[in-house]
Amino acid sequence: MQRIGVFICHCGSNIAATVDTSAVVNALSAEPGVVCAVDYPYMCSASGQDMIKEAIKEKELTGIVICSCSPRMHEATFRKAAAAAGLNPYMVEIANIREQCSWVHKDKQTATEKAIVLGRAAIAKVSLNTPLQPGEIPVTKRALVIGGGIAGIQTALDIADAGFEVDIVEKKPTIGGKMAQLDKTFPTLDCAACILTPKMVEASQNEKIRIYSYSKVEEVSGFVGNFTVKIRKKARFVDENKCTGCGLCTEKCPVKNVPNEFNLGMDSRHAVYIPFAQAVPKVAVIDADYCRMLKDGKCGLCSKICGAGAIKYDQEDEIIENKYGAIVAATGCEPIDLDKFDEFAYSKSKDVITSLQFERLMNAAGPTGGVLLRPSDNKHPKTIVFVQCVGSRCEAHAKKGKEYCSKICCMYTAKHAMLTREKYPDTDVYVFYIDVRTPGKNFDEFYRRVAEEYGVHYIKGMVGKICAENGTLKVQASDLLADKQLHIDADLVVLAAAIEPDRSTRPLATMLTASMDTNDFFTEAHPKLRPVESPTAGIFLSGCCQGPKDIPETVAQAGAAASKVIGLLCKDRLTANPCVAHCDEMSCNGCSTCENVCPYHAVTYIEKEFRMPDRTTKIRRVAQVNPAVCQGCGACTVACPSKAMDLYGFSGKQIYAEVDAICR
Amino acid sequence: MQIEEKKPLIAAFCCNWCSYAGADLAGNNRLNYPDNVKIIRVPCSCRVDPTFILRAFQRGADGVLICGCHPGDCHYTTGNYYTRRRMTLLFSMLEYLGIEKERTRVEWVSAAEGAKFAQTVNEFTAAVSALGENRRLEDLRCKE
Amino acid sequence: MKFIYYPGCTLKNKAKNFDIDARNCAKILGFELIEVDDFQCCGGVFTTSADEIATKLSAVRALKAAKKAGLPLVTVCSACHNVIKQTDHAMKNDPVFADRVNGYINDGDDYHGETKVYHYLEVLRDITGFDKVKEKVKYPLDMNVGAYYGCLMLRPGAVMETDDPENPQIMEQLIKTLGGRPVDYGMKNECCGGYVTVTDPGFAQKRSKAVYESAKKAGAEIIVTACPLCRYNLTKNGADIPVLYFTQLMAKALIGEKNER
Amino acid sequence: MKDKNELIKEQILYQSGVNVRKCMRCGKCSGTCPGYDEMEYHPHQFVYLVETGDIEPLLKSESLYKCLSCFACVDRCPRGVEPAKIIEAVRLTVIRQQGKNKLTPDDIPAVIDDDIPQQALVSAYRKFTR
Repeated sequence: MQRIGVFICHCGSNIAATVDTSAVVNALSAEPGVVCAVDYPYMCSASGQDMIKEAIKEKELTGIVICSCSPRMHEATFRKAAAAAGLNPYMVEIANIREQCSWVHKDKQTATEKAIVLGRAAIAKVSLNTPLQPGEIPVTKRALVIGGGIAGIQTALDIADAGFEVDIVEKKPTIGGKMAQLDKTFPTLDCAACILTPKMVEASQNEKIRIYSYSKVEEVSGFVGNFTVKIRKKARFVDENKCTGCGLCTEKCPVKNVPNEFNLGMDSRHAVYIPFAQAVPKVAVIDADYCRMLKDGKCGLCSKICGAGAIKYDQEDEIIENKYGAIVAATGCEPIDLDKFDEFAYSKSKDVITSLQFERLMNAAGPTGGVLLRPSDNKHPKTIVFVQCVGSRCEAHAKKGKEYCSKICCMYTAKHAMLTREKYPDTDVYVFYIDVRTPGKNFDEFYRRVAEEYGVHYIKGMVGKICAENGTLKVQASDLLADKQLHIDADLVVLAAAIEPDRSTRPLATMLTASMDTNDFFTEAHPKLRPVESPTAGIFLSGCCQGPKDIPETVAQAGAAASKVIGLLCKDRLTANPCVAHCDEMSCNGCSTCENVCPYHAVTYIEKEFRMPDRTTKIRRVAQVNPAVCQGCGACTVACPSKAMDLYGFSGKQIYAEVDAICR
Repeated sequence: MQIEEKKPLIAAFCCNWCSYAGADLAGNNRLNYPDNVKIIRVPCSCRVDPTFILRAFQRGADGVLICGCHPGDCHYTTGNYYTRRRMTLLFSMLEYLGIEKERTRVEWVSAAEGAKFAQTVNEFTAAVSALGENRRLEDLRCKE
Repeated sequence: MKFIYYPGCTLKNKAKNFDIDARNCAKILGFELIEVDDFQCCGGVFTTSADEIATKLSAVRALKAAKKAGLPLVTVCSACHNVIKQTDHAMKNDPVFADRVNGYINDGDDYHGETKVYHYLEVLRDITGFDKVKEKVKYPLDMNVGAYYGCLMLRPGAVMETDDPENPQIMEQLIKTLGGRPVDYGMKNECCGGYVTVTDPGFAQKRSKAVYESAKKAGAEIIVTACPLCRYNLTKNGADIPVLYFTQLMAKALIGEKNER
Repeated sequence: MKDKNELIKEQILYQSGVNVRKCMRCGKCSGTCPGYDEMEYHPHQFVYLVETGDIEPLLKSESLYKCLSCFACVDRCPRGVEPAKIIEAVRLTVIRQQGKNKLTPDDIPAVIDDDIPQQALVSAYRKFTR
């Protein structure tokens, strides 16, 4: 039999002015199981708490009810007091007779009656409480960052800076990501390589950071604090430890016509290559699809000339298994495929390019050495048309493009227009826009300068059709403000392609059990208040994998994700909320309904041996809740058809008891 | 025999993160609402089992209110979507059983919407009062 | 393979060669075209108005004839194909429209988009296969051919589903199959001026000129089309290169010049 | 009581099945329209003026008979608005009135030549008369 103590707070006059506390004491002391009921001016004060502690000890209370302010105010206070007196803190219930009674009602008699009912409900509930022990989870003090672009690099640097070890997994042969392909960055126009490459070097030299380049995540298991990850390190056919990055092999290799992905196919590279001059790690990689030695066993030139003896044709993929406490997704984005946008002649003319290609054309390390020459005939374009929102802001039913605004295009197009006009003042530059969106520090000022000082023609309207005709791009577009249809003979057309999450994101999200939105961006735990965490505990988000972002925003989010990781890793043990779901294995029918409704993937199924009433044993499939992962929402408890699932702290019986007490 | 005029009794389930906090805010702002409503705290509106509501009607409640975070703002991401679907089904079944649909209600109340909570309770209480006592599912054997 | 064949009125009259060559080539390629009994004019254009059913009834009747025969329906004329395909789509996806039409016809056999509708070119690509066509080529073409699609065969893309409406390749594939060299040009999927030629010939002339000039600049020696109205507009409005139906081009390669009537 | 304009708007929206509110005013329809230069009101304006209910000027405009129904605007609209269907619905509003046919049998002999396909005449009648 429970021995329950009830403590009624006056809260000065906050409660006592509207609720007759002594009447409440009288009424509640008559409740079954109640062995003492007292009132006091301030229960939360030190003396009030002492009173509770003494009563717990003296009266050997098994549960207490505090009729006071909201549990959101002082539940923690009273739980601590109970624990100090040797009572399990989860044997405490609060009846909210201030915010939800004395403060909202005026008539003393009815308010008193309601306070009594609320007290009864709390007593009914506490009688069914069970002592709960918050579980403890050890934390592996190492983080994994998936993706080695600016987001991943910054997150890793910040985590390492706090003294924790961190690994970066990058699928390409070098870290650097999309930012390494950019020429200048808006709105300050510093060169992307100049600000990025020092960070790449810093990451490679930091002893806390380990970089797995040319690698991908293969399998993830475990949960917050205790992930086990398998990483596939793809064979690069070059010994990373021996290769000095001298580049001799990349010059002598006889296979020269491989489209260079770093320059988006606008020039070619050899079958053995280093993606770009400042690559990290600066190690050659052999492209197995093109290498003659790997394809037909004939050649071997690179092996002969390599002074370091680093070439290894027999290298195989390697699987590495590591343990991590936290995982950061920083998988970034890429421009969408423009195959379906041939009204802009994208697949018909080499001179219709994407903005990322334009970055490479303007870049000193690009295919043209930084001279703006158009791809078809290497001539200077005299008239350039920029088209905004290609594939962004499209209605879903249109079945081409994305519904969202890609956010970065307005600014990089302004930058492209400015750089073009600055370097080549004799070039006519047209920008067709729907809206110019520049909400960022110094962004609109930048855009206005482009329009006002650089003589770029900003035209409100959209290009409707482009015909490639004898080296000229006939652009037909609307000028909505002039109410005219324009016909421009352009030499180069640059399409601001929408960006979408990297294609590797969806399979990765499945491995991480992290949720995604319909566009394959990772979902954050709370859209406003927890923007860098996934709803899955221990998974954090950095950069464009969560939504389109420019560089400053990406870096800010990278730092925020790092600080969340640090906050997790600096704990030796995690205290888990004990109010989690649990399964009554005897009633569980193994239907998987709970598994499907759980937003945290906290429910798994196991095959378990049971002793049957007839003394035989039987293997049954039953649900098992991982208390470290469960957040205690209770979705499964309601979904469970056999009512095997229940929630500690808010069990079905407890809530029935509360309902009964209220309706008595 | 004289029948005592019974005050309508309303049970309200409020999720811990949004609506319970919204109800607290109504208190902080001293917004008056009828004392008929008694709040039961649940972690999430998706913890509200349809049987809780049936139980309340069986034990003599005249109306049941369920409050959760706004869709898209659920602390547990998707809990309130489950609630919305479950309650839609339950309420239509209840209506079939003769529990007027005005006696049940799902309302999204955020932690900042103290005024909305008070207004919801006012409206809901008025609506339930207008219907009078609920006798449909009430099981008198449960009464002392 | 058998098909219910809907030639349309123009092919019985001003575009007889379009029809005859389609039939002759079908024979060579081994598929049978069974003409719909008593077909009615498709109306030339599909009216998009939600409240119109009368203008779409003839298309439904053709579709029902094919359904009754249990065969797919094939057309060569782009305009007929457009009307029939759009009507079929509406019968399948717009229950209000389908109810009204079925209620009006009321012959006890409601139609809800059961018939498979092909353009002749789609039959060549998806059923016969261009490689099979290639086997039958006797007189390979040696010329630069500009394929002209116009609008009716491609749009609305979501309904017609013939090919990528912005960069169609089906006629180019046929031209290659016949030994010709397809030339790509920007205006191949832009309008020739269409029926506006009746009320505003000047406007139609501008549009047609833009089309054939674009094809000529790209090096076309001949233009092929699947629409009698396109052919009329281009020819009448000054195209100084031949404009043929694609079936005529096929006949040239499969049967030879003697075939010309 | 709805005024006449509102009724016309309602009718146009029903006949076309178009949700004009989806328009984001990008102007791609007018950028792609082959009849633009022949028109006084352009595809995006048809959509916009129907949305605002300012339909009277459209009803009086010759632009109604310049649309080629080529559906380029329909296919290329990023928002799936289908301007050509709006134009057709506006045109029907006019030609369904008594005596408002754009094309009469008397007009035909002047334009006809030996080669004109039936298709052209049938289509033109479909589009321009009731």
